[in-house]
Amino acid sequence: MSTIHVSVTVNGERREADVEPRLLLVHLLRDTFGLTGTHIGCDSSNCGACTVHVDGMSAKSCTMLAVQVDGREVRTIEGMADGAALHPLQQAFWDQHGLQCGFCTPGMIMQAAWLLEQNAAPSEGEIREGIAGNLCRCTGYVNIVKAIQQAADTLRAVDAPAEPATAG
Amino acid sequence: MTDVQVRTTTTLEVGGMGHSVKRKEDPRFIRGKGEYIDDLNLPGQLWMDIVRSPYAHAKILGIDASEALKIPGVLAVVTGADLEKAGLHWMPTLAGDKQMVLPTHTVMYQAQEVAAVVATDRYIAADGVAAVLVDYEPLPVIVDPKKALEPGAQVLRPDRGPEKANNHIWHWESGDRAAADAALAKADVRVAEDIYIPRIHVASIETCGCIADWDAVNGHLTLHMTSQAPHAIRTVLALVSGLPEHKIRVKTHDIGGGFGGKVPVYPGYVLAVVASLTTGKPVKWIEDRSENLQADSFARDYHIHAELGATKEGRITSLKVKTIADHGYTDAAADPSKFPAGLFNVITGSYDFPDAFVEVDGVYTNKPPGGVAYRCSFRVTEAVHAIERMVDILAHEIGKDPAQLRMENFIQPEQFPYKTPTGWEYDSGNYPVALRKAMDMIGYEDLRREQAEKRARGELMGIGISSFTEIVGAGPSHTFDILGIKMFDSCEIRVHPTGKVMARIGVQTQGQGHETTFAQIIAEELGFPVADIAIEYGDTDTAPYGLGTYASRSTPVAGAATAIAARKIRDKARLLAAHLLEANPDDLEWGSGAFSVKGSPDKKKTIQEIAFAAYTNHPQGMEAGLEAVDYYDPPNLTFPFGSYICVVDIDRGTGQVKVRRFVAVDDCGNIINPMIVDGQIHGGLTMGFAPALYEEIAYDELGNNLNGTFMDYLLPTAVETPAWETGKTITPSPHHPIGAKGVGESATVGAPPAIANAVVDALWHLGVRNIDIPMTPQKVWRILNEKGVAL
Amino acid sequence: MHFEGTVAIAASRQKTWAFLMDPTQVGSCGPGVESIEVVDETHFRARAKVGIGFISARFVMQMEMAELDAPSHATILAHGQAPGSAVDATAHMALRDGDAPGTTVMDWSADVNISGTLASVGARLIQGTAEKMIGQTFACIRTKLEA
Amino acid sequence: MIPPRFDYARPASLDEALQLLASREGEAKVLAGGFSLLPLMKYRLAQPGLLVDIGRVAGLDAIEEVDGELRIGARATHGAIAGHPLVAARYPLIREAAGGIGDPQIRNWGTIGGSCAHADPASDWPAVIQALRGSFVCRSLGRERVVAARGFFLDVFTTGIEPTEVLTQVRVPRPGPRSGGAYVKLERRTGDFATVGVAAQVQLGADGRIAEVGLGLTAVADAPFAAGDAEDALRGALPTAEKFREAGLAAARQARPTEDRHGPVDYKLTMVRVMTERALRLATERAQANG
Repeated sequence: MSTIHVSVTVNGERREADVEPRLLLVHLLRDTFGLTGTHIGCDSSNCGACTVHVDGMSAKSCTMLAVQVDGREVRTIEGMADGAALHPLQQAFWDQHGLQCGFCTPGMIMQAAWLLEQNAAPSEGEIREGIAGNLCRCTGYVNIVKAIQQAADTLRAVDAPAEPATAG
Repeated sequence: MTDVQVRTTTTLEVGGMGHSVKRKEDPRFIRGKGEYIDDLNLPGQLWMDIVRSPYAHAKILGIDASEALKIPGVLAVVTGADLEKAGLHWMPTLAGDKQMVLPTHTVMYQAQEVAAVVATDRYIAADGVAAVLVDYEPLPVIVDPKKALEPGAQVLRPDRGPEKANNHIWHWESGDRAAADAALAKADVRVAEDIYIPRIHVASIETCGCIADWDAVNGHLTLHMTSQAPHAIRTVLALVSGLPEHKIRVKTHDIGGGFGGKVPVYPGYVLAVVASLTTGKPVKWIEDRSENLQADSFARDYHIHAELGATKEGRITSLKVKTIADHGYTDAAADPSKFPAGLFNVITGSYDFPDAFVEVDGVYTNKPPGGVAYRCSFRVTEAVHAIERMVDILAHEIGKDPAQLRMENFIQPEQFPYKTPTGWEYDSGNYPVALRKAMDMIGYEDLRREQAEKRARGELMGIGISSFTEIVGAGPSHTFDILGIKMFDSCEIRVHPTGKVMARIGVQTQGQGHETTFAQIIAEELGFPVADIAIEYGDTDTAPYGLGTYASRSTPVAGAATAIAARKIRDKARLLAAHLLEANPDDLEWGSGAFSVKGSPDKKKTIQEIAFAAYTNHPQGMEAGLEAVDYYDPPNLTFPFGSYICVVDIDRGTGQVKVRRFVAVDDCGNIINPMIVDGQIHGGLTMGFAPALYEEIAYDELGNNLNGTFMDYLLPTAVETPAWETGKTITPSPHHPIGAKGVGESATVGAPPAIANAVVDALWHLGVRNIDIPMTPQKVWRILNEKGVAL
Repeated sequence: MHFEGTVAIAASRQKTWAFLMDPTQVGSCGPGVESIEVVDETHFRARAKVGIGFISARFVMQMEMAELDAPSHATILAHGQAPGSAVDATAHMALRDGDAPGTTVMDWSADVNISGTLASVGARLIQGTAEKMIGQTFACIRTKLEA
Repeated sequence: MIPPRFDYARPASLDEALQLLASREGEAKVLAGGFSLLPLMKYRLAQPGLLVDIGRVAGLDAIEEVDGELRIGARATHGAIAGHPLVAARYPLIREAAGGIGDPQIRNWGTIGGSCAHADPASDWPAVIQALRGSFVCRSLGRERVVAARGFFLDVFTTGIEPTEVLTQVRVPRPGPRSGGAYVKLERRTGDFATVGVAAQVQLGADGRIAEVGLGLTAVADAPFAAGDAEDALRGALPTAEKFREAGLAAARQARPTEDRHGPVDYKLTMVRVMTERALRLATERAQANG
């Protein structure tokens, strides 16, 4: 069995592996690197549970080969929180009850993060279109939309020029 | 959001009933730290993958595994012949029928398991599957249950013996046939309709899977799996395998959605166990999506003929329903044993029927086992769809507004508890208030005016109502069991000395938030803050026996057990407090998490102080510790209800239906966590919307599943899913300890007929009486075209 | 799926019949056939890479000549399997003399059943593909006979 | 869902890629974004012996205007095309089509070249490029040819690309004044393969009549095609509802759909007519606004 050496920066950390060319990115992340927050739901690139960022672009990792990301940067749900501090999207999904079984949640958060990087103030319609590639079976999307709206507000407040003398 | 004032008696910090406590389980999920079955890997673990039949019905002439076994890393190929030697080729279904683990001679549905490949790696196992050659001789296929019942139809299950030499499984009836017939004969108006509710699939985003781990030294089997009913699985495994039940541990982890699809015992689980027994190593099996859609249990597939009689003023008098239930090749439904058609006889719905009769016949076909679940396993969805469609047809037939007709026929609030003609006793309800509230929220009268204007312009707009009654909380032991096991549920609470609590429950969360809501019940009853209460479930070594979570039974049954167990603890706490306060127990009163002496509120002991005393200073003659167990046997079922109103616009060019607005007013009795209840309703509505317009598992005449991927099995995305508008009324259950009723399935049950009624409402003036779900663009266009209104 | 058609062949009925009865000849016109193994006079096995574009599956086909009525009627039964998929086909061929001497008209019909992954996953492509392959098969028979 | 084994190469240059294709002609397959190819491989319906990953080959993803035509590198993603200012400014039909392909993640990685070379009958690009009378640049070792989009799509998953060629660029002439385009697609659900897709590009004359028109149809034949009869019916005519209906009927007569889960043949044929009318109406409104 011929393998290919890949070197990938995952959540800021350089990871290496010898892989079969056919190894899917999602299996590289889950089985080789032990990052099991990225899930597999449909195998046909419909559900988005496997969404990660590759070089800053959201991607469905079940429809990408590990060898395709050699030398690239991958970000997964495990790379979203800063230590104990949750990413605003993680906080918002919790606050707004944007998840139930939690299975689609990592992919949903990763897609929402990419969406908010493209569009800091999306309308409800733009949010719904923006997560059209992510299926959720539990929530009916209502609270997911609310969570993304909350996170957008939070992120805009963070990005806004800091008021002077507001320490803390 | 909830617009009624939900009563609370605790502070937000304590977080008892009625508080929207943020979920305790979420921190792990939002960080990707949930542990779903495929996230778990054990040392030395092997992989199993399954060879499946392309044919829906065929003889197996031979299985050639030689090429597969040549692949480095393929360790074994298990066939039906191998299992037969150990007597493991058959297993019982939860309905007491027989299901193959692997076939020895004949496959009965497309994608049926034929052999299992065990390998060192999931990729190699897949290669092994592709390399196994199976020689089949195709046999004629029956996909239509009506054809299966025809005289002379080939008998699909000859194993049932000569006395059952047909494809009829069972007949079940409820109500008074003669009375219903007589009332129908006398009715001024009779409406009849054939309504088909097709096969659908729960398609939770996580598929099914397990790791079987056989420890030969200790003779102990651990089955890690994604199951809604771990105790039932353990018992079935013990019965099938002959292993002693205490040497089997079933452990669920986080579950990525259940909706009923993770109740049954699938052959893959048994095969993984066999593979682990054979190899002595842990063996993992994870379904892919197509296997999940093609072979796991299905819901619905009900061919219903309903007839409804009424006076000319629209007072309904009689209902008669005849149904054919397609169960596939085996009856693997998880219905209570006395109810082979589930609780389908709740079909008189929210209406005061003097007479009703319902009968159902179960039938075998060449399809995978059906009749289980889609966020309602007990056939309530089918019943609600039929009655809500029929009531709407009657309203249109006699020219009465469907809302008005419902109001005039509802069981009235003062009639509760209400006995239905098919034998149920509804615990409580207030149907007119819920419907009126939905009408006000959506602006019903304005919408009817808008519809009239649009119709005059040739535009097709419809308004649909569904005023459903759910039936959940199975169930009372005098009538409810599965494989003989009574349908109680359980809770065991232990209070630690420092006032922290561990509670274990017999039910299982698949996203419902049990870690939060069950803690809230305990917080309500005992005053411990939710943060101090840990809820455990899903481990048969530690959790008390329970039947699991499905059919919205967690809150009605295990929730009641939790409240009762907490009250047992409170009773003991009263004695401890009396000892500490040197008072008579009867002189103490309970409030805000403490016992105080009546009239002397300063003389009190908090529940935390009492807990400490239970281990450090308990009175002579009293057992130390503070714990209690309750196995709750509900006196009756609970009957949540609601009224939904839906507005649709139909594209006359394409036949596409757009749901413009959807208002859902639900009443699930007392509410534990309003945020979670709303989330459940949003999800339930979406799982009602989906089969109304999109989802269907269809078969071609060869028995091929034509919706075997998410490319063709159309789960709705956020784009087409409506922005749900929810409202509440609260009518507590009089017999439930905390007055709750359960809500998980209500919306899935109530939503489809609201949408179907709206679409038919838009088209009734053209002579359209019924459209079966899913109302796909092609189906609606066909009707528009026939009626001459297609653009 | 049912397909039917008529092919005019510039070859005699005897020649056409002989062609149809020769597994290596008629088999070579099957879609994607890579090898043919004759079992006996009326049975043969073929390995075929069936597909369109780069989408294909390798099938092991068992063929049987049945209901032979020389030189006018023949039925060929085919039963093929690939991992996860199966194809079963029955092809009827009726030969009659063409208007011009030494020519033949073949009326054919084929019933094709496709089971398994191909039917479930490839449903939106199957009908057209099957029709095309059958068309190619009969066109090939004609071409070879007229060569 | 595990793909079968294959060899993999990631050439650094186009010539190296072309050499690989030539050396294993017939069993080598170009990998661009992978969103068309990998799902089929996971179902083991496609089993290429060698994947030539052109993901790192430089110079294949530019989007620029040269000599009055838009040139889109084959590896430009649907998302990059939809978001490109040049496309937004002058090629609304392309923008509309690109923004509606699949879902956001697919648009992030799926490429125009991959989609056109794959030639799924239900893919959106082939109809759009034909409506715009565009062309494809195909390169093999030592040879480059420009092939008209009309006639390029031969059959299900079959194009005029030779096994030793790589599709390197898509070219589309710049629409003139008083022109407008629209891509309308009937889907069962967002992100679904189209039941029917219609790309319309309308050029109005100074007299308000249709001077030139391009119509491309998706998912209603073995390969997406240009509805020439409908175009002939429209050319020189006033853009009226009756004329659009006539064109829609002509388009339907040229369509050859098959029955599948999206619907039976008569439904699809009617949808060709309905969606053609809608595409033409939208395109004409845009052309009129673009006066």
